[in-house]
Amino acid sequence: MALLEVSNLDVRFALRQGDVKALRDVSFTLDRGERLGIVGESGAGKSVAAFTILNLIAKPGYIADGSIRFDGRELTTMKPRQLQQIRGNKVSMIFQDPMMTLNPVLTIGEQMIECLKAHRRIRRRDAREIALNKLHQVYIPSPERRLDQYPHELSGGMRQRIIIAIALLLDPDVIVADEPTTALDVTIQAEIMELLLELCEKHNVALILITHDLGVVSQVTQRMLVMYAGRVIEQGPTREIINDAEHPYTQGLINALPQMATPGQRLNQIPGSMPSLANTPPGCAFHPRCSFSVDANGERRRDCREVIPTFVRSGNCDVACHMVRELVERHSPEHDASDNGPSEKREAL
Amino acid sequence: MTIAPTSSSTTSPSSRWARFRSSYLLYSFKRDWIAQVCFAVFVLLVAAAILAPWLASMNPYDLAQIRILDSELPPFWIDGSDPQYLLGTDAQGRDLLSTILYGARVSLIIGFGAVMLQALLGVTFGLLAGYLGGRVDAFLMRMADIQLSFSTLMVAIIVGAVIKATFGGAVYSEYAVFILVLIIGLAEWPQYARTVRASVLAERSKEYVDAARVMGFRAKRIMFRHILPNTLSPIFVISTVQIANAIISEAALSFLGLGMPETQPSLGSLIKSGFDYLQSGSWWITLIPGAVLIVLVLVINLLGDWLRDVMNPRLYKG
Amino acid sequence: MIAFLIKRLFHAFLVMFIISVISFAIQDNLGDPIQQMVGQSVPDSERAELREELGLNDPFMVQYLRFAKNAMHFDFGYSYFYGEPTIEVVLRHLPATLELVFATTVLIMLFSVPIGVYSAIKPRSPLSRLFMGVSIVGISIPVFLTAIVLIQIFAIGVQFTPFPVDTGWGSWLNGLLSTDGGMPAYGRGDVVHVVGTWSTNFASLEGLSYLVLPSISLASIMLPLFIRLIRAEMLEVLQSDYVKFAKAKGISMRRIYFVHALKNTMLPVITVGGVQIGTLVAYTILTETVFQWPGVGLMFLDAIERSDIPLIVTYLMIVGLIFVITNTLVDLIYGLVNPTVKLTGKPA
Amino acid sequence: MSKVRQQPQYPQESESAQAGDTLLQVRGLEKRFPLSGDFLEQLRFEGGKLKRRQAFVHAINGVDIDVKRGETLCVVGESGCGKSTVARMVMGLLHPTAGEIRYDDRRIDHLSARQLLPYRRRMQMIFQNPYASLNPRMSIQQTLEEPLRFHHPDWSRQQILDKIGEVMVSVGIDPEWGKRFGHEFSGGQRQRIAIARALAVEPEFIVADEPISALDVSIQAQVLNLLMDAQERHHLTYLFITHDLAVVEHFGTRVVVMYLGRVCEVAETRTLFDRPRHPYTQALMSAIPRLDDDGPAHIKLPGEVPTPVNLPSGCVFHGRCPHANDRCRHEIPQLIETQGSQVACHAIEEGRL
Repeated sequence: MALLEVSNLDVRFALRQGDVKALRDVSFTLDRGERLGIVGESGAGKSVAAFTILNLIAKPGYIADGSIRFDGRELTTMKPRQLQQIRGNKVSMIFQDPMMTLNPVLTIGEQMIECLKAHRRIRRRDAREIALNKLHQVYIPSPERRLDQYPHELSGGMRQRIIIAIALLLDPDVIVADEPTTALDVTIQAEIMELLLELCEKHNVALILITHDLGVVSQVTQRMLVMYAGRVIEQGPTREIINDAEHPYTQGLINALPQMATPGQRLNQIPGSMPSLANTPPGCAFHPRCSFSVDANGERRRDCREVIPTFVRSGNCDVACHMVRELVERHSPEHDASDNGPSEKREAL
Repeated sequence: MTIAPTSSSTTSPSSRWARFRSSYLLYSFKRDWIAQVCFAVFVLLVAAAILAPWLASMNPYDLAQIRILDSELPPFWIDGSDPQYLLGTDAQGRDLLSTILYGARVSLIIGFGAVMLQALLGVTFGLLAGYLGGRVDAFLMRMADIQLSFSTLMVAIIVGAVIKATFGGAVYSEYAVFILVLIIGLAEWPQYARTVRASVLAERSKEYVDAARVMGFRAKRIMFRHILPNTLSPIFVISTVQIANAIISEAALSFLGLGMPETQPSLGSLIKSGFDYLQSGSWWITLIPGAVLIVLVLVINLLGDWLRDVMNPRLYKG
Repeated sequence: MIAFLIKRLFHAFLVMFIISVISFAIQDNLGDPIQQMVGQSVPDSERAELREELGLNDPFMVQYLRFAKNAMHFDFGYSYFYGEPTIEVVLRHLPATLELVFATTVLIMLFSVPIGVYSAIKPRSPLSRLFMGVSIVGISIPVFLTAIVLIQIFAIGVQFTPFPVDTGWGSWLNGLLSTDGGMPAYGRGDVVHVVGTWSTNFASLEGLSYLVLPSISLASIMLPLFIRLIRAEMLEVLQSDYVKFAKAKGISMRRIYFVHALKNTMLPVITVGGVQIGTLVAYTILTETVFQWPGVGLMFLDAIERSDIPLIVTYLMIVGLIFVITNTLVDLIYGLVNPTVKLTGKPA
Repeated sequence: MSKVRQQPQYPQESESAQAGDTLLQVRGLEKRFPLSGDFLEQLRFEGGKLKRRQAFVHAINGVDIDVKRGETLCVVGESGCGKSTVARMVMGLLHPTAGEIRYDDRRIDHLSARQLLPYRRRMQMIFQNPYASLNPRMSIQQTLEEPLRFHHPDWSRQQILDKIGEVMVSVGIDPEWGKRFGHEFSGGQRQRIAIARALAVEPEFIVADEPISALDVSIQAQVLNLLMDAQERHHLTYLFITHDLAVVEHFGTRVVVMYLGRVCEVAETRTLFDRPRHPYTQALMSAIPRLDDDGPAHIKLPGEVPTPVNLPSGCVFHGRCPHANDRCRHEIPQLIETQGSQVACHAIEEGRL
C-alpha cells in the first residue's frame, strides 16, 4: 500500500466571481522513501496541491471532492486535533521563502522546541538536545549559538537549513517542499537541494518536491507529475519524461529551455500563456496553445476542443492527451489496454 | 503572432463612464447595503444643509425672527410642545430644526474647507518629501511627527487660543469659519502628508517610474503625471476619514468656546449652548444636534471604511 | 544601546526646544507683564523704565535664553489670575489629570486586547461584527458628546414610559429602559491626600465612583481605535507565512494565536498606541470641561478664557514634557521587545 | 549640451559598418550607498567613547566593462553582486560614486537630466518585474504615446499612431488592445508591452535588467525570441543582466561574471562555457541544475556571500575560494588576459590553477 494516496482531488476557491477550480481531479500516490516531483508553471495549481496534502488550504479555498489517504487514514475528513498530530510529525513542510517562514520574534530554539513539545511528551532539555542534533545534521556551524539567535540574524541559506532541520525534527515519513530553493541564489540553491536529497536518502523520508525548475526535478526526483491549469497531464518516472515526454505541453516546456536550442538560434517557444483558473478553455485546457491538435484541414480537433482527455498508459507514463491515446491505441490491438484513469466526463464551463 | 489580453471575456472598456460602470467600486457598492444606506443618508444630510435657507422655517441668524418667550420648548412628541417648532426650541427661542439645518451647513463647510486645506498642504509636502527624499524628507517628516505626537486636537486648541488672544474674541467670532478652517487644516496636515509620502515611496520604487526616468521625463512630469494618479486611492480614502475628523474637531473646538459663536452656531456650538440646560431637563437642545452630528460623522466613517476595504490602499498606520 | 539612548534623548531635547520656542513666542507676543504688574495710571515713561529693567527690550535670542534657563528650573513666572508661581498651579492640578489618564489607560488595555484579538480570530462571528459595529459608532461620537450622554443616562437619569405603567410587565420593561441616575458626574468628590499636591481618587470606593464616568468617556475615544488597530494587525499577521508554517508544524491553534501571532501584533500596536496614550492628555481638556474635573485641562481652558498667558505657557511646556517622556519610553519599550531592533537606532 | 543627432529610421544601419567598436565604456566604476541615515545614527560607542562612523554598502567596487556595438553582453552574478546597480548607473538612474561611463566616446555619467536627453532616445531599458513596469493608471496606448510625444514634439498625431501600431505589431500585441490597461494582460504580454515602449523611441542600445526572471519557462522563451528578433531587425546592442547561466549560454555574445561588486571574469560565451577559469565561475556553472546527469560535479563553496558592508580585503572571493592563499587575502587581483578570457585571480596568474 502506498504511503500517501491522493485520489480525484478537487480544490476550489470561493471567490466573488464564483468558484475557481484550482485543482481538478488530481490523483497520485507516493511510496515510502520515494521522491516525487510536481512540476508546472505559475498558476498550474502545484502550490495548492502542496498545501492541500496537509489540509492547510486557507479560506476561501476548500476541498470540494476527493480523498487524501495517508498511511491508510483519510485526511480530508479528519478532526483538526488529529490533523495537528500528523502535521509536522508524520508529514512536514518546507516553504518557499525562508525569509518569511520563521517567526521574527521567537528564537530559533523556541521554534524548534515548540514543535517537539507539540508532538511528544518531552522535557525542555531533551528537546533542546534533539534540536541541536538536527542542526548538526543540516551542517549549521556553531549550532548551540544559533538556538538562541533570532531569524533576522541569519542569512537566507542558513534559514532554509534551519527550516529543513525543523522539518526533520520528528523524523517524518513525508516532507512536502514547496519551491524550497526558488528564493535562494544559484550556488546556495544547489547546496540546499543536495542537503535535502542527502537527508531524505539517509532517513528514508519520502519527498514531494514542488518546483517549476525541470533541472531540479530531474536531478532529485524518481517520479514526476506535470500540471497544467489545475490538472495533472502527465506522470511517470522522471528520467523517462525528461528524455521522452509524450504530452505536447511537457514536450514544449522541455524544448523551450535555452539548453535545448542551438546558441544564437530562436528558442522553441510555446505560443500563448497559461489560462487563468477562472477561465479555463473547455476540453483539453492546453488545446489553444497545442500545435498538434490541428487536424488535416488545419482546424482544431473536435475532441481536443470538447472532451477532457483521460489518462492513457504509454510506456511507464500516464498521459492525458487525445493524440497520445490515438497513437497508443493504434499500436496496441487490445483497446482496453490500460485505461486506469477516471471515466471520461464532460465539464460544463 | 498576436495575442489577446487574458481577460478577453470583458468587453473593451472605452469611456471613463463605461469603465466606472464595470468597475469593482460600483459592483461592491451595489452589493453592500450599508454603503448604500450611508451614501443615501450622507447625500440627504448634505442636501438638507445646502438647502437650509429654503427648508428652514426661520433664519436663526436673524434676531428679528427670534421670540425669546418661546425658549426651551420641547420637541413635538413631548407634552407642552408647540407644533410650530417640530424639534422644539433652544434657550434663545430659536427653532431647533432650523438651527440644526444651518448648523449642519456650517459644520460641513468647515469640514470640507479644512480637508481641502489639509489636502493641499499634505499632498504637496507628502509628494515633495517622498519624491525628493533626503533632507527635505527628513525635515518635513520630523515636523509632522512632532506635530502628531502633540495630537492634532492639542495643536488646534493652542493655535485657536493664540489667535483668540491675539485678535480678541470679537474678531475671532466674526471670522470664525475661516479661522476654524485654518486651524483644523494646519493641525491635521501631517496625517495626509504621511499617507501620501508612504504611498509615493511605494510607487517611486516601482519600475514604471524608472521607465519614465529612463525616457528622460522631467521630475515634475513624473511626479504629477505618473506618481500622483497612483496615490489617489489612499488620498481618497483618507479624505473621507479626515472630513469626519474635521467635523469632530470643529465640534470639539466650538464646545471649548474656540469655535463658532452662538449667534452663528455650528452643530458643536449648539451642543455646547444646550449643555448648560441639560440639568434643567431640556435635554433636546444638546442631544438632538448631538444625534445629527453623530449620524453625519458615522455615515462618513462607514463610507470611508467601505472605501478602504474596496480600494485596499496602503494607508499609513498611526 | 547607549547610542540608541543618546539618539532618543537628543530627539526629545529637539522636541522640547521647539515647544519652548513656540511657548516663548506666545509669551513674548501676547503677554505684557507690565500691564499685569502695574495699573493703568502708571505713566508711559515709568513703564519704559520697567521694561528696560526687566530686560523686555533685549533682543529675542537673549530673552529666549533667559526664558529657557528659567524653564530648566521650572520657573515660568507668576500666574496673572492666581498670583502665584504658575508651576505650583499646574502641579496642583496635574494629579487629577494623571489619575484620569491612568484609569483610562487601564480601561483601554483591559478591553482592547481581548476584543481586538477575538474579532481577528473569529472575524465572521456575530460577536465580532457587533464589536466592530460598536467601535465605529464609538469613533464617530465626539468625546464630549459621549460624556454628555453618559451624564444624561447615569447622572441625571432617563425615564422612558413607552409601555403601560399600570401593568406589571409594562412597568418592568419601563424600568429596564429607564435609569435612576445618581452617578457622580461633577468634580472629583472626596479625595485622599497622599503627598505634596497629590490627592488620590483611588483610595476609596467613593473616590473611584467619581472616576467612572470621566474615564469611560475618555476611553470611548481611544478604545475603538485600539480595537480596530489590534484587529487589523492581527489579521495581517495571521495571513503571514510564519503562521502558516507554524500550522504546518502541528502547533496548537492556541499557541499560534497567543505566542506566534500576538507578539507580532503588539509590536506596531506599541508604537502607535504608545503615542496615542500620550495624546489622551489632550483629550482630557474636553472631558474635564464636561465633568468639571479639576485637572490641568480645565485649568488650561480657564487660563485661555482669562488670557492668563504665563499659565498657558507653563501648561504647554509641562504637557510637552509629558508627551516627550511617553514617546521616548514607548520607543525604548519597543526596542526592548522587538528582537530585530538592536537598539542601535536602526532596524537590523 | 551635445547636439541632438538627426536619426534616420534605422540609424544603426549606417553605423553597423563599424560593428565591433566600443559603444559603451565603463571605467573604474564605484558605487556605495550610505547605510546609516542621519548624524545620530552614525554614532557608535567604542572604547568608552562615542565615535561617528559612517557605514556604507559597497555595491560596486571598481568595475570596467566594454560593450561593443551590435553584441549582447551578459552580466551574471548572484543577488547582491551589483549587476543591477551597474545597469542602473549606465542608464543614469543612479549616480556613480567614482569612475566614468562613456557612451559613444562621450562621457555621460556627470551630465544633467537635460544634457542626457539626446541619449535617452538612443539608450533604453527593460525591467525585471512586468507587473510593476507599466503605469497602472495609463492605457497601453498612453504608455506608448507619451515617450513619442515627448521625444518627437514635431510629429503629427497620425505619425505617432502609425509608429505605435508598428511597434505593437512588432512585439506581437494586437494594436486593437491599446485602450486596455496593464492589469488586463498576463506577465508575458506586459513584458512585450514594456519592450514595445523601449523600442518606440528607436534606441540603438538596450539595457535589460533580468527581463525574463519573473516569467514562466514557456513565456521566457517567447520573450527571449522577441528580444533576438528585435536585435536582428533594429541592429540593437544589449547589456543583458541575468542570474540565469542557461540563458547566457544561449543568448550572450560575451559574458561578464560579477561577484560582490567586482568583475571576476570576462570572456566570449563559448570560451567561458567551454573553459570557465575563475574559481567562482566554475562553482557557479557547476551549480546549475541540468536535465542530463552528465554535468560537472557540483563544486561546493564554503560559507555564503559576505555582506557588501564590510568588504573582504584582497580578493572579494577569498573567503569561499578553495584555492585562496595569503596573497589573495591581501591583494586585490586585476583582470589579466589569459587564453581568450580576462580573469581576476591570483591563482591563475601564478599558474596555480
